[in-house]
Amino acid sequence: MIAIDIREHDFNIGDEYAELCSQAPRAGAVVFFVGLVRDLYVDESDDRVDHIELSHYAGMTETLCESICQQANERFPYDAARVVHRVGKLAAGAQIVFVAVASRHRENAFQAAQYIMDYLKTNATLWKKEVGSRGENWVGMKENDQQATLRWEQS
Amino acid sequence: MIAIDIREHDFNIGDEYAELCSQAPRAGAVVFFVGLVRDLYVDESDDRVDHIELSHYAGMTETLCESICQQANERFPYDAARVVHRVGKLAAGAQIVFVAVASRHRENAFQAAQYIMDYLKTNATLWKKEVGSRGENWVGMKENDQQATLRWEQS
Amino acid sequence: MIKVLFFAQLAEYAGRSSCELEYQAAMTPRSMVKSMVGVVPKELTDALLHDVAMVAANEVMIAWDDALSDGDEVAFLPPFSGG
Amino acid sequence: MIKVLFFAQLAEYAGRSSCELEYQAAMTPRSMVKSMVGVVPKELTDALLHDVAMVAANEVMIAWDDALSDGDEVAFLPPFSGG
Repeated sequence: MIAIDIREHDFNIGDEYAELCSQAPRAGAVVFFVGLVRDLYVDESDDRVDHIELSHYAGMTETLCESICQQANERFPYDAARVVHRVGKLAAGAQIVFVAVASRHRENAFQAAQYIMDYLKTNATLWKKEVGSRGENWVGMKENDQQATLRWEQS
Repeated sequence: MIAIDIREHDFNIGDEYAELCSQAPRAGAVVFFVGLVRDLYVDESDDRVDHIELSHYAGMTETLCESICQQANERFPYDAARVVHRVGKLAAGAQIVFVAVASRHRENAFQAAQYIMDYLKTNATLWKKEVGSRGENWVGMKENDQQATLRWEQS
Repeated sequence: MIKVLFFAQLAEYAGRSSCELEYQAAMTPRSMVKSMVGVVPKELTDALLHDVAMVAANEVMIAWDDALSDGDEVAFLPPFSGG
Repeated sequence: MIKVLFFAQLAEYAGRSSCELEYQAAMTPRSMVKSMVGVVPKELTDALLHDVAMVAANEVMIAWDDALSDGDEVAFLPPFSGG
């Protein structure tokens, strides 16, 4: 059971957890990831990010996220997965993304959640612009995100 | 910032998440693990577990969990970690354990949360008795849990 | 007709997020962009021809020299940065 | 005096979760258990002498042949199964 939701409004962790569990009554392990807007630039200097603007290719993003979740399920079988990714203007500190996996065993839940997050960064039609003390800058793909994905392809 | 809570009463995921985030205002990544009481025995036969009874060595358990979290922080630096482990009688489907890590970067959050869970299984003074269609049985340490811990020592 | 979509910085360079082009025989994403040179802002064609954008046709990733069909929705995608 | 704690199946074998023993010179966890043979339920001493229980003194793990001190709290710990 895979559920993908790309949307503007915020998500509530308790509600998302309850929804995931209702889809996976036999699960023994749930792993979640929540990504938040950091107020730091990637070099962690004194400059500050005020907010980000996330845009995406509606339709294709959902298809790609679903496909990433299916690939994760083939390698690390799980009972249910849920991805919520926000788009639009998000202030520093706001929640951006929620990825959760419920599985019989914890190893698969951890691996599948990490796999989904890694591919979501490198293979989904989402784009982030940082707005802050350095002006407006589109964020490029990060090299360590590409390496994180490569790791799954080599293992 | 490490917080350990070994207790009988249930935990609320939304509240625990909020508490963790309040301890880690600069975090960009939060990973949680929730363990649930499965109604299956380890061999996944048709027999059913009705409930478990968890006992522990009060005082020593907290010290060991704190030490595990510190070791995780040395290998995978994070901003805050939180462990809640229930004891007493827990019905099938109930929440047993909550482990959450907030970090600047997602890789450390995933690794630290998994490290803490793996060691919590093998190195903390907690004991589980399964009560169900096979009577009452104390659960021994599982071989794959020991291997999960060994993996960290070899890497 | 081909519907063309631009995202992120490409949409800013283009000054719009989509446009429509007449379909031409043997059209590919690369030939389409070359035909835009001088017609659309230079930043856009420069970014498309020299940067690392990817291309999708009808929401499926394709190569820059794959043939397009009349009616395709072609999207130019800068490197992703979600999550 | 030595305070002795039993956990999980060991507490069930002992029929209690703790007891107190007179401290003896050069006492170790192993010598303590040997001195219990015939006094406490056989299941308990069998499990302690032949199984894989670990020992803590004052909440710190020690070896079966480490020396104990008067006043120690000694805990016998079956293999853990939390989480």
